[in-house]
Amino acid sequence: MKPAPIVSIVGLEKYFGAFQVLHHVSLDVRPGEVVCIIGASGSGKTTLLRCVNQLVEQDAGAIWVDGELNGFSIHNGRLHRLPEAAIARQRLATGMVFQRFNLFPHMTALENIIEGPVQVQRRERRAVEQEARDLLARVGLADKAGHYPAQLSGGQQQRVAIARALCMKPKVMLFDEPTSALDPELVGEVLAVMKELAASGMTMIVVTHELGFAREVAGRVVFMDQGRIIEEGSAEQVLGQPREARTQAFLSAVLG
Amino acid sequence: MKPAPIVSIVGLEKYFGAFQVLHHVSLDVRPGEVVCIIGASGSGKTTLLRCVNQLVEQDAGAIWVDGELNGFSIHNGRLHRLPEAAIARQRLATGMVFQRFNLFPHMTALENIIEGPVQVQRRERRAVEQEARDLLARVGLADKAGHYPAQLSGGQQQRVAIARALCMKPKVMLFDEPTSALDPELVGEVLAVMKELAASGMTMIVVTHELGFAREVAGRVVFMDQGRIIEEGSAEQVLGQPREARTQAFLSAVLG
Amino acid sequence: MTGPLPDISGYSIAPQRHWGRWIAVAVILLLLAALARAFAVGMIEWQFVGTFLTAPVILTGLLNTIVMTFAAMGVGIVLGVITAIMRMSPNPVLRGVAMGYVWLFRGTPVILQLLLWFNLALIFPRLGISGWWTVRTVEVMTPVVAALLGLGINQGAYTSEVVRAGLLAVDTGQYEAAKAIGMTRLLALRRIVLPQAMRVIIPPLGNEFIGMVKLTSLASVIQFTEILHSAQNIYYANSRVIELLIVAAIWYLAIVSLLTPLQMLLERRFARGTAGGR
Amino acid sequence: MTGPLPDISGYSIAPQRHWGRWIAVAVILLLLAALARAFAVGMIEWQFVGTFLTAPVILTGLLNTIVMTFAAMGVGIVLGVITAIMRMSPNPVLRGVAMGYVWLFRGTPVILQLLLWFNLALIFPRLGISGWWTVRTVEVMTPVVAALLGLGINQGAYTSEVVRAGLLAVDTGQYEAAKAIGMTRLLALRRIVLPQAMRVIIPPLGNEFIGMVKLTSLASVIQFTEILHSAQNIYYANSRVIELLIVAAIWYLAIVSLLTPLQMLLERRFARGTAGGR
Amino acid sequence: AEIPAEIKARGTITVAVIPNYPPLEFKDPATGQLSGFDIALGNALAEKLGLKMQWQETSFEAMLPALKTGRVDIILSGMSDLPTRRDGASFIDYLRSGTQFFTQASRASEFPNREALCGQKVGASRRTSLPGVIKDFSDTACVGTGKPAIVVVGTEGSADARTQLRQGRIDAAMQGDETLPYIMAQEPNTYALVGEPTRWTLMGLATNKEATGLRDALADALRGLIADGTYAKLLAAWTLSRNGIQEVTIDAGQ
Ligand SMILES: Nc1ncnc2c1ncn2[C@@H]1O[C@H](COP(=O)(O)OP(=O)(O)OP(=O)(O)O)[C@@H](O)[C@H]1O
Ligand SMILES: Nc1ncnc2c1ncn2[C@@H]1O[C@H](COP(=O)(O)OP(=O)(O)OP(=O)(O)O)[C@@H](O)[C@H]1O
Ligand SMILES: [Mg+2]
Ligand SMILES: [Mg+2]
Repeated sequence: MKPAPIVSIVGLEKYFGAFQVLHHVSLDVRPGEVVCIIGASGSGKTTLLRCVNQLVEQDAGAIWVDGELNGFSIHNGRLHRLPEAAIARQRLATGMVFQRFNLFPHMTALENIIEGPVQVQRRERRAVEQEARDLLARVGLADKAGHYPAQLSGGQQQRVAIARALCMKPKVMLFDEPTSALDPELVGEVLAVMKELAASGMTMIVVTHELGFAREVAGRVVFMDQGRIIEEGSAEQVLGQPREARTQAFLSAVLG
Repeated sequence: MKPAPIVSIVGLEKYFGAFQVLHHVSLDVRPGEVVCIIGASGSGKTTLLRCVNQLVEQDAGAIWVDGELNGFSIHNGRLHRLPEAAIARQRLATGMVFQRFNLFPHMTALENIIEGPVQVQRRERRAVEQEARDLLARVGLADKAGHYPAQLSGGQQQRVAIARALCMKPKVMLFDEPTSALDPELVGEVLAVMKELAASGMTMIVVTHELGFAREVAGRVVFMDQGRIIEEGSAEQVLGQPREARTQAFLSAVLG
Repeated sequence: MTGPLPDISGYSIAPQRHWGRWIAVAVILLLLAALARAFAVGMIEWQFVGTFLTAPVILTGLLNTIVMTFAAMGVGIVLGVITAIMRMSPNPVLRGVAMGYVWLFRGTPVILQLLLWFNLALIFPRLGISGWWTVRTVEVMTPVVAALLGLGINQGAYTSEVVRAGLLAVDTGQYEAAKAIGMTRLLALRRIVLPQAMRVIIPPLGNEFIGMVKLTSLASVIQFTEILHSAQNIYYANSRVIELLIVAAIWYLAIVSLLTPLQMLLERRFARGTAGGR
Repeated sequence: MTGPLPDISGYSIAPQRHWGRWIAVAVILLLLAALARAFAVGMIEWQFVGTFLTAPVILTGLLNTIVMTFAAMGVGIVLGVITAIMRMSPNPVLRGVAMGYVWLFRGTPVILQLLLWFNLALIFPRLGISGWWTVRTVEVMTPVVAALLGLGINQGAYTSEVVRAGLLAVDTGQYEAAKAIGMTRLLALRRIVLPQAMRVIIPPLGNEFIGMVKLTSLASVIQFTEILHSAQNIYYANSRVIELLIVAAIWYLAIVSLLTPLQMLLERRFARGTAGGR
Repeated sequence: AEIPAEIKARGTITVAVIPNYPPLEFKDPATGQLSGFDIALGNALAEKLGLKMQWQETSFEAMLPALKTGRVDIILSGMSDLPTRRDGASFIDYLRSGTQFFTQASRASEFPNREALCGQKVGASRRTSLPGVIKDFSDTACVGTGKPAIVVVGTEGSADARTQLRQGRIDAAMQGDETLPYIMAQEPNTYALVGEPTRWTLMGLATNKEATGLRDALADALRGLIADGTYAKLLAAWTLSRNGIQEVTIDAGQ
């Protein structure tokens, strides 16, 4: 028997105004799995990740993370919206890495990393600082602890962002096109950190255009188009022998 | 005999404070030629283009565009800095396309294109508008004339930016990484426009990371590193059999 | 790991109650009612407020206030834009003049500026080119002219800082794109940068505008009969200070309430092309 | 195409002359000199300015002005931040209260607000919980307390608009990043958004601060003896109106000249981590 | 009459004063101390009652409300006793004031008498009743005799009226005659009087209308000061001798 999924998305629907961005999306991710989501611009990949992390509220369907229902409590067969503080607590199960890094510009790399553990999780500052330094070393930035984001290259900023998410000890890591804002020579260093993370057994959902990375690391690849999951399967199958015409069209456009 | 160069850069030096960004750079571009400049981040590619377009002043050396000396007049063996208006006039010989598009957000696509010809060149509005529509059609955006930049995708914005530069009827087009801020599926449409432009005989200097484009279109490829031109030659030679170790290292990093 | 997840697809979402909000509303309404009652029974005689609200002198003052607000803001905006552009000029002389102007006029009380303009005759008894054409200063420096100069020039110093912040907020890429199509600095400012800066400029300028509505009242020291001056003239005679100040306040509130939607309209106008606007 | 390009590598660059600038400097200096002369020989008696510049009453007034400026701005900033946060709350009641506050206090003349606080006893003769502990209102509402309340609460309404603009200027990505590490809205505002907003808030707040230096003079209607009040008391006795206003202006200029570098220091402090700062 | 017990217990009478009306009340520019005739008179009254005066500076705007809210017990600040001011207050009249025209010394010959001012611009502080007095004079002496009316300018206080007079913005000004000797001593050879005062008004010490006990006690004390010669001495000290009263009246101003 396969292990129970750690993320379970069931019949997710999302509208922005009258425009439906997600159409009945369902997806299970098991512990230790790496799932890559690919698809054209505007197909809803970012919105899907943001629903999992509760940065947007879905309009229908349910998302379970580590056995807990996202955003609601269940009483007498009805769903009651959780207060803000409870949602903030639930978010700790997932770590998010954004396309545009979103480091806090007024804090050094080290301060960025320890902010969450110290201010939110109220962990002991000294211990967290040691952990943060270890994480910085792990992403190859041991000597940049005191640098402000503006003093780091894009690739370095993104690696700090990954360390920041990891220091919260999340169960699942979400990546939204983590390399697409980077210069080509900087992409490699970030992908290397992500590969190492996947190898260490972290559960990861990765929205990416880096098909080489998907091919190498992903246990499963999901192709989305216009708010729907069109095709899902192993990396070799989806990227090598896509079944659907739309997947083929997308791949040939990206591969040029 | 080869035709005289239309752009001639002689012994260019540029400092930012104490940091020397360009070291004695010399480069000739002949009419109708397409020159691609490649190199790692920070190697001075952007600075070189900005010197040609007089957005920064060089500290030594000379740049000639279409037989005119950039930024100075010569009197009795001495150079006299030109007033701002004369420099603005000289800039009309070169058209610039930026990495981040830099469209004017408060103007529609059409207004962006006709702004320069009408306000700067004082050409007749009706005629310019017709020309602008033709250019929009040429870059595949005939139906987007009335759209604001925020309503266009990145690729569409960059094509409007190219049309804006072309409408000034420049002698040379300068491109600074015109596709690096674009999603992968949008890169193709911009490169197609640039290929068509090269085929039409436009002189172009293109800073790019798109080696496929360089291989296909460039008459010459220039590799820069740390403010120096390291290697210069045909696309096949520089990209296929680079002579210099630094070129080889760069190419293997970018090709992954 | 937990067992299989329950199927909740049939569950409905309970509507949210927001008890806290309703209690807050109730408390606020109660407080307001108590306050209203206190004011009504307090030693304020409301019939005076009613009588004087539409008295002709008050209405004349109101009109003068409105006209002077717009006129002085007009002068202030023109001076402010020019000064902000001078501050960003590469020419150090222009920069110095602009900085000196801002320093001097932000640094001295408006009341002094008004009095100096009004009493300019103490320093220059006649204006003009001597021996050719001159005029007695007191004939030129009427209360209206002195108020316009005093308030407008003072406002220019403040506005220039607001405009400067707006200009700085426009992406430098926009200056470069404008230069690249051959624009000179001034043309680029006028056509490209200022229209975009307006988005950042308008909200603080709205603050300044509302400030000016009330600043005009200082011009009462030089006999400019704006609304507060009119109200004061009445209470100097009948001593109903609070009542007449309430009359003035009602009109000020009315003006401010009309200016706010105007500001929103302008904000919408200059948001053209951004995510929010059309 | 032209022929071969000349070799100009040996040519030197002629130094720039900037004739226009020097002429402008000369004209400006001449104008200033003429103005200075007019002031010196005009009907202004400078020995009075010298005598009263350091008179004890003037210095007391100066101190009161400075203290009240900082105290009222302190109240204003606290209220402004709270109000700005309320305006952006998802709770419509909080939003409504905040909007009402800004509307009412920006819309009424400060002089009325000051007089209402000072004369609160007209409405509430005693303060406290009746039958338990009360105090005569006039004993609590001293000129200092009334001035602090009146100026501070009025300033809060203006400051809230400044703070709101600052909060809106922070990239939404920062809110999301803060949420993603589990922060609640208030914690994110306090730790992440406000410190970044300060960069945008400080320049207009500097304007407001300088405005407050001079706004304190309105508190003279409720017997708060700030510097203009002191100057007026002297000119009521000796009729040297312009001279004493110049004394006040010199001190105002001094305060403003000291505040400006302070503002720059703060700007540098909050630019930490951006391109400009460290 | 009896002093209210509360004031007796305190030992002080709080009194509002606007120190902008020399020589009745002003702050000595050199020392910053309150001084003037009203201050001296007030202190003498308090002494007579075995009390002390506690002076509180105020502004026109805050003055009458202060009496109503009990912030002060009385106002002694050169205030005219006018019927319109009497619905919360009651006045003990202690001085008479003549409404006096004056002009620049250099133009004295242009205005030999008051009637010469017809058709000219004449200013007076808008905080006082004087603009109305000028208008009344103009109506009877100018318009009534077929001459052009005086143009009345309400200025921001009497110091401002004098500044405008020096610039030639107005041709003459009006102030209470009790203030003019002091002003003319401050700025010698600057001003010249025009004719006699047009009318005499009364100045009053204001008390809260309800506080009749305090009012009557103060009126008695004033009568005592007149009787023992202190009042005359104070008048002389401030060159106010022609402004003194013989009989203490209550609310007698017109
Ligand atoms: N806050 C929002 N309001 C309105 N529409 C939105 C919002 N966010 C996203 N959308 C729309 O929803 C659609 C899906 O957006 P989403 O960002 O999820 O796509 P994506 O697959 O991540 O695309 P990309 O590759 O460009 O990041 C798009 O059409 C987008 O315009
Ligand atoms: N205005 C400036 N002030 C100071 N240093 C600058 C400035 N502009 C560029 N530099 C520095 O000059 C060097 C060259 O920059 P340039 O932008 O020309 O490189 P590039 O080759 O275009 O790099 P990229 O691929 O990142 O665009 C870099 O080290 C950069 O930090
Ligand atoms: Mg996305
Ligand atoms: Mg570059």
